[in-house]
Amino acid sequence: MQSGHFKQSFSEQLDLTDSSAVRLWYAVVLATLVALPFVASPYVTGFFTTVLFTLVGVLGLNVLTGFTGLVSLGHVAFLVLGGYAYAIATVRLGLHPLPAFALAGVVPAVAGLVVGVPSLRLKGLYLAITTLAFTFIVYSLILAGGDFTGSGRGLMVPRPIIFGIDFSSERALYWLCLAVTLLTLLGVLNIRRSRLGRAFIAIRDNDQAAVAMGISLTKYKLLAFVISSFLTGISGALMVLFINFANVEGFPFLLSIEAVAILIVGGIGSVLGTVIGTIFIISLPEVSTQLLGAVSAAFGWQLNSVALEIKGILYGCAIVGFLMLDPRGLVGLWIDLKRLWTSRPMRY
Amino acid sequence: MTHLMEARGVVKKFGGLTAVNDVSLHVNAGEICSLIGPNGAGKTTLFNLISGVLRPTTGEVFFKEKSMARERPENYAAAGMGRTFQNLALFKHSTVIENLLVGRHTHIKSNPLESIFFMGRARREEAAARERVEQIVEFLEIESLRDKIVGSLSYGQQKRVELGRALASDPDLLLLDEIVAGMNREEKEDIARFILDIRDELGITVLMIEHDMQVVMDLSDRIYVLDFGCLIATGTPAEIMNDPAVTKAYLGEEAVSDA
Amino acid sequence: MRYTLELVYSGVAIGAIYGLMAMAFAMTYKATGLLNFAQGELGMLIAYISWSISTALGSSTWALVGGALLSSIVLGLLIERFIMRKMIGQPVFSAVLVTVGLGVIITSVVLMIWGGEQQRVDVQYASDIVVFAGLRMRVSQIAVIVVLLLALALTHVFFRYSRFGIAMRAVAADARTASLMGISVSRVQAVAWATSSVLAGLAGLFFAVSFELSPSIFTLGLKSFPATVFGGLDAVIGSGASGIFIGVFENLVGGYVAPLLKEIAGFLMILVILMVRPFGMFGQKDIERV
Amino acid sequence: QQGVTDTEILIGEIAPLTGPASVGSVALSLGTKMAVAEVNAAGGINGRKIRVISEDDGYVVTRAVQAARKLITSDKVFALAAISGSAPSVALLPMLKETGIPAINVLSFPDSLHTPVVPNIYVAGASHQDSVEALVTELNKLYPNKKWAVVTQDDELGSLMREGWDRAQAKYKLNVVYKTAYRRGQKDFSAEMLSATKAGAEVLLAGGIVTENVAMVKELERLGSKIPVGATWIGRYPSALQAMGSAAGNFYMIDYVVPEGSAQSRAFYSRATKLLPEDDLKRVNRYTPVAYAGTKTLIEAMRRCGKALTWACTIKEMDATKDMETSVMAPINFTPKSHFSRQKLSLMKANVKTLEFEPLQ
Amino acid sequence: MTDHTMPAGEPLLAVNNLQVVYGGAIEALRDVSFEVHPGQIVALLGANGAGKSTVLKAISGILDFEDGKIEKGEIRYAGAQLGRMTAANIVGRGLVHVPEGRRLFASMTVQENLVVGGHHRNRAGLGDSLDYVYNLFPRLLERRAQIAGYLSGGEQQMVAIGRALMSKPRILALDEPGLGLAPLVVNEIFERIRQLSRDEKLTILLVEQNAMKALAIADRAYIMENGRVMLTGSSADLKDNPDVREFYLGIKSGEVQSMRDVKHYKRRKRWLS
Ligand SMILES: Nc1ncnc2c1ncn2[C@@H]1O[C@H](COP(=O)(O)OP(=O)(O)OP(=O)(O)O)[C@@H](O)[C@H]1O
Ligand SMILES: Nc1ncnc2c1ncn2[C@@H]1O[C@H](COP(=O)(O)OP(=O)(O)OP(=O)(O)O)[C@@H](O)[C@H]1O
Ligand SMILES: [Mg+2]
Ligand SMILES: [Mg+2]
Repeated sequence: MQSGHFKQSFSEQLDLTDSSAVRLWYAVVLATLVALPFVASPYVTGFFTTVLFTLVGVLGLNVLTGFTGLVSLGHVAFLVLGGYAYAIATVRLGLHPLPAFALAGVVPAVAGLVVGVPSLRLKGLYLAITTLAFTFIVYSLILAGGDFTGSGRGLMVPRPIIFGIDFSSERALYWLCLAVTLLTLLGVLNIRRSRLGRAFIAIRDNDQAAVAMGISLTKYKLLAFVISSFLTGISGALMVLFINFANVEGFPFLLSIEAVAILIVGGIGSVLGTVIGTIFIISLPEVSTQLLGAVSAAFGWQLNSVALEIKGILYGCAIVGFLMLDPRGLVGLWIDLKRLWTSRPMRY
Repeated sequence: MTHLMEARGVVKKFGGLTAVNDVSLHVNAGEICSLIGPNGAGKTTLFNLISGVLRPTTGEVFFKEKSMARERPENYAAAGMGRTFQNLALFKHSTVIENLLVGRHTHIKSNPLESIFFMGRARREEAAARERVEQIVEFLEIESLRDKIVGSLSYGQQKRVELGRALASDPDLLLLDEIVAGMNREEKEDIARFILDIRDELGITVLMIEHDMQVVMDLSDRIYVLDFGCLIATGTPAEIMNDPAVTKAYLGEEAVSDA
Repeated sequence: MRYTLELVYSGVAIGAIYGLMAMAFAMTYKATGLLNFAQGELGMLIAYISWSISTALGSSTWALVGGALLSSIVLGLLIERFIMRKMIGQPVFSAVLVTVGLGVIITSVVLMIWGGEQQRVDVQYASDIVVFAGLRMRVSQIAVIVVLLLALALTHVFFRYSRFGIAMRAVAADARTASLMGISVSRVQAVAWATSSVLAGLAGLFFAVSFELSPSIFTLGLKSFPATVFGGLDAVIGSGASGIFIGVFENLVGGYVAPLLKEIAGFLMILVILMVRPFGMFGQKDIERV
Repeated sequence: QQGVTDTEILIGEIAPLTGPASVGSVALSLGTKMAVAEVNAAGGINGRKIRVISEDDGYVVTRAVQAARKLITSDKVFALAAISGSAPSVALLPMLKETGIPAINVLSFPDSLHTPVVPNIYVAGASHQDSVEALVTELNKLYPNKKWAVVTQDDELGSLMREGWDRAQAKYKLNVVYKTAYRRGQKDFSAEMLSATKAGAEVLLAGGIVTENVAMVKELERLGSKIPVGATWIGRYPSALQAMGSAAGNFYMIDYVVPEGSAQSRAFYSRATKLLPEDDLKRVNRYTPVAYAGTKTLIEAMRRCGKALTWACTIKEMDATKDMETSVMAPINFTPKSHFSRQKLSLMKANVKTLEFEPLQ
Repeated sequence: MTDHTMPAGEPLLAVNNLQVVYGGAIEALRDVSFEVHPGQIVALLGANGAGKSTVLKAISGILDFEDGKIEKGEIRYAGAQLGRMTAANIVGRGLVHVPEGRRLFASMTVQENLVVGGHHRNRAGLGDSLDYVYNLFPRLLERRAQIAGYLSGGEQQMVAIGRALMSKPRILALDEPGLGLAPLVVNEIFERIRQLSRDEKLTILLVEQNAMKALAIADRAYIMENGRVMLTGSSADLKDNPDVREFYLGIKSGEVQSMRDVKHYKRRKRWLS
């Protein structure tokens, strides 16, 4: 175990980390992330951009599902709403990108308020299925939206110029996503260490006791929905910017499942787990493609097109395998590793 | 003299079953009162009525002379009511400290936005909450459990955490539902000492449900006895001990001689 | 009137398939507290396997049915033994996600082995049309209705005359305490997975016969959700019956209100139902008491 | 220029090669392979062999964007022989425009790919609007003055098809008795078909992809209705007819690729037998010749550039593509003003015995 | 000193040097050994967190549900090793554990809970056992059709005990059976336990905080602290032990002390120094 850190005040207990080594480590990671586009290829930059905006949405889901224990299988609906809110605001209403971004958060947040209402009555999988139903409704509404939403055809969304920064360059977009992600990360960590997050977790673990502690289920469940859908909406707007295009086909229902998969594979309720999980799940297809390519090249196989399905199998096996290995998720493995490292010589 | 808490003619029916039948009782500030009675007599149900978990079918509960009939359950804590649960209702996946911090919920005023930014008032309040919680940890002598996940504690340890969480809300009235169940003699003595200290040092009024006659008889100022939902006796420990109805319904002969 | 009757009839026919699938969902839920998200995929896989068996044996109907039953039992048991048993006592959503992963694997395996094209499942007489009271019915449709009724009756008898139903609920509620009562958690779950797999396999097979065999028929799982929820996640018989109800309801919406709403009619319906009955029509309420 | 060495030219291809949407794309990728294999067997172009890198996007838009970025910036391919389905290809547009890499797409033809003309992007095929218009025109010739039922999807494809229908209807003043959209992925069409027959429909425009059309046709058979059904090429797979079986008796298809029953198609298939491994042969369908034609066009333009192969030159030569003969569909033509080679559509009919499409006499 | 509570024959249950670790890190038991002979009532006493419940969990084979593991030691029961057996198997051999915290199947009725307990019995045996349990706890007969989750705490405790008796065990491991029961009922339950042991030769391993009651009916007792057995002896001997008297029975200088007189400083048990 670590020694040598003594806290002098209660306020120090609130700090996110008490180790200067960890601080240094964070600084290095941050510097690397900022400098990344200068060294990495656009492809790698693009990959990280994907990870970043996905992370924003999944952190949003984490507030709802990880903290508050309300499982949503329909988060893609908020992603769609956020993306379309931005697209419609800029393309159809001609708004400035900044208020459009605000709308990309607020519109889903309002929808989140509405979807949150059933959560006051429903539990577990019943609620999950309700959110699923909500997704179908959102798809239908957008498809029925005529020219306003571009219905099936979608809307082309040009990258904005904000304060003279042209976000049509991949680097600029990357930094935008990085900034938003860092803010989100900080915000979610703050939620976790404050009264708000404790209220969420209290509701997750024992709602009746939470009420007895003065926590209003109505208020905090809805709040969880609002915060969660807000973040997911912002993620949707970033995604639309990334693909230059808002179209329901760009937001398949599977993304909802993937988001939940990220949470659970990473370690549900853990912010660190969410980060690890996002990187893991997003890179799985890339890694398995590379792996497949490398293996087939090494053995000189002529890969039949159908053999590409091996990727799907790898993907599924990775999820199943890791969960069977440690149901706490990757963060559980991480903790075990750390413990092995810190307390190895004196196990008991 | 005004009562800190008063229940007037409360009735609770579950379908055909009348769990609490026209009970009126009161607790004065600074008292330690006990509620006893056979299993299924309706004690916990009465607690639930008092603390807002359930609504009375008829009748009313007054707290600090104010009717609680219209109050939402989550507002009871802010009003000054704290309680523990008979079957443990802790936040199992959180640490002891975090459980106690949830107890401080009503004393932190910062709004969600401030929480998200975690600056200024939010930060100050969090630090203050920590301080108060550490005091309670010390008071209950659970320093060694501080950072343990509650779900992995033994039953008796969890009971202490429950007590701590209720104390963390700085209540005026503390409702304890079988707090010493599952403790051995020594630990009961500890809890008994805590209860006395809670009243004497923290000035908190206590109403407790207890099946341990030693604790009840030694600590209580007054006792209410419930049977089949009805109040069958009330009085000082000595009076209750000698009440034949109570002996018959609840104590049995041996307990009386034990104590 | 005639039109309504026709709508109801075809609603019953598709609803019976939903019903089988919904029963399969409820079966695993009852014993494990999990929704098996790989169930549509499982049904699809079983349909493919039995189709392959039957074509290998010269398109015999018996081989098809036998292959479906055999392969579904084997698959169900394998999944339970090697995957789900490890998840006993683990958080519900970790286990649910394992089934999601399983679904991904199954879809890829199906695409890899059989490719993405649709296939026609040839069963003697299945496509023949019987005219009864002016309704033109396919034999396969009549068969699936009969099979659903049979499944309902069998499960009723099974739960009525064995202590298994109670044991399943005990295991789902608290696997640890159930095992303290001498219930073999893994055996109960194995039975549940096997029966659920048979039901899902039958649903998949009938779907393949009625429509087509293709790697997209796993969506049948999703389509049957509303029936399970309507009936109550743990109500096996209720879910089966609700399948018919949802099928008919969808068709009436499609025929009278708006075809576009047809596909989501079931989901809209459960939104309303859940507001009134948060645990479905026949589902067990969670007990909350402090 | 990137992607070109003394001995090799790299070409990229993006398509949903995995997942349920892969049937067409896998066949498409085989077409590219065929064209390349043929050229390489003949010594390559100007001494350089061609190598194709296929990227799978699984029909996920973000992955398509990443795939394109990988091909263009990491693998540094010279040109793209396919840029995936409709939504992904639109999403790729800004990046393709910016880089200026020559690309031809034969899988989807959203308007934004060709109108206004994007200097480096070419498409060859027929839009869904045109296809439906042609289908309705042809069917109306065969079955004049009939009552129509129109069933389309609720998504982009559906709205394009409805546009085509509207054009045709305005032209011929058709009598439509039942018109509806359904949610994508729907499998059961009993209510729709029942309503259509109840409304007295005599011709059905089936706007599904594959399974939907199969379901509609089979449902009509159950209802005892023998009305003609027309569909467009998007889901023209041999397996679809197999799935319909006896119900396909009155099923029509509009396409710009020759029907299986024609001599050109048989010739193409025998060529495929030589160029493709056995396993892949059974995955060949109409998308194979389409991609074959597209890739051949691209390669031809590159060949005309000679040894000094550049993007500018390739684009110039692509612009000059005239009557590029592909044998499986009408000749391909591009001009600097039009990068969309609209292919001639023709109607074909299913043969229940052979379960193949045959040209209409 | 000859200990008449340690009969010469084979113990029915013998635990040797048991070590249990939770989550790969927290050692809950270390070198715990004890024996239970047929027909005996053996009590385990000890403070909160001493590891009493863990002992029972290890015996009945449910440690793995909590990520716990037997690292060392063995558990012998009726000639078999329990360490690797599944919980269901152990119950099948007649060892039944009533877990702490009752753990009823909350959404089932009282009778259904009991039926689950008699999972292995045939129909006739089940009927007999139901009668027996309802006879033992008449209150449950009144409540048989009620949802168990809505019962009062004490009623739930009765269901938990009754449910375990449904399988006609040879040895019953009870984790705090008196918890939350009214004094009258506690007396009743302990009387029943004594009766079960005397009349039906049921062997009983009893974890109980109420040392007074436990020592009154037990033949032997083991006192645990911090995961170890610190003291053992016959009940009679333990009742005379001054430490046990002070710390477990609350008797000082011959009198039961009043709770009000508890001092404000921590006392320490001598065997821990
Ligand atoms: N929500 C409920 N629904 C139905 N019946 C209930 C409910 N809550 C309590 N009861 C019944 O009301 C009666 C009183 O229960 P209560 O829990 O108040 O008893 P208690 O006095 O606390 O008993 P114990 O000392 O055993 O804890 C019991 O018979 C119980 O079954
Ligand atoms: N699931 C678990 N994970 C980690 N530690 C645990 C777990 N269960 C118990 N422990 C730890 O093991 C020790 C012994 O616990 P146990 O429950 O056996 O105590 P006990 O003697 O039964 O106490 P009580 O009288 O309070 O019930 C305690 O320190 C407890 O914190
Ligand atoms: Mg109670
Ligand atoms: Mg214990």
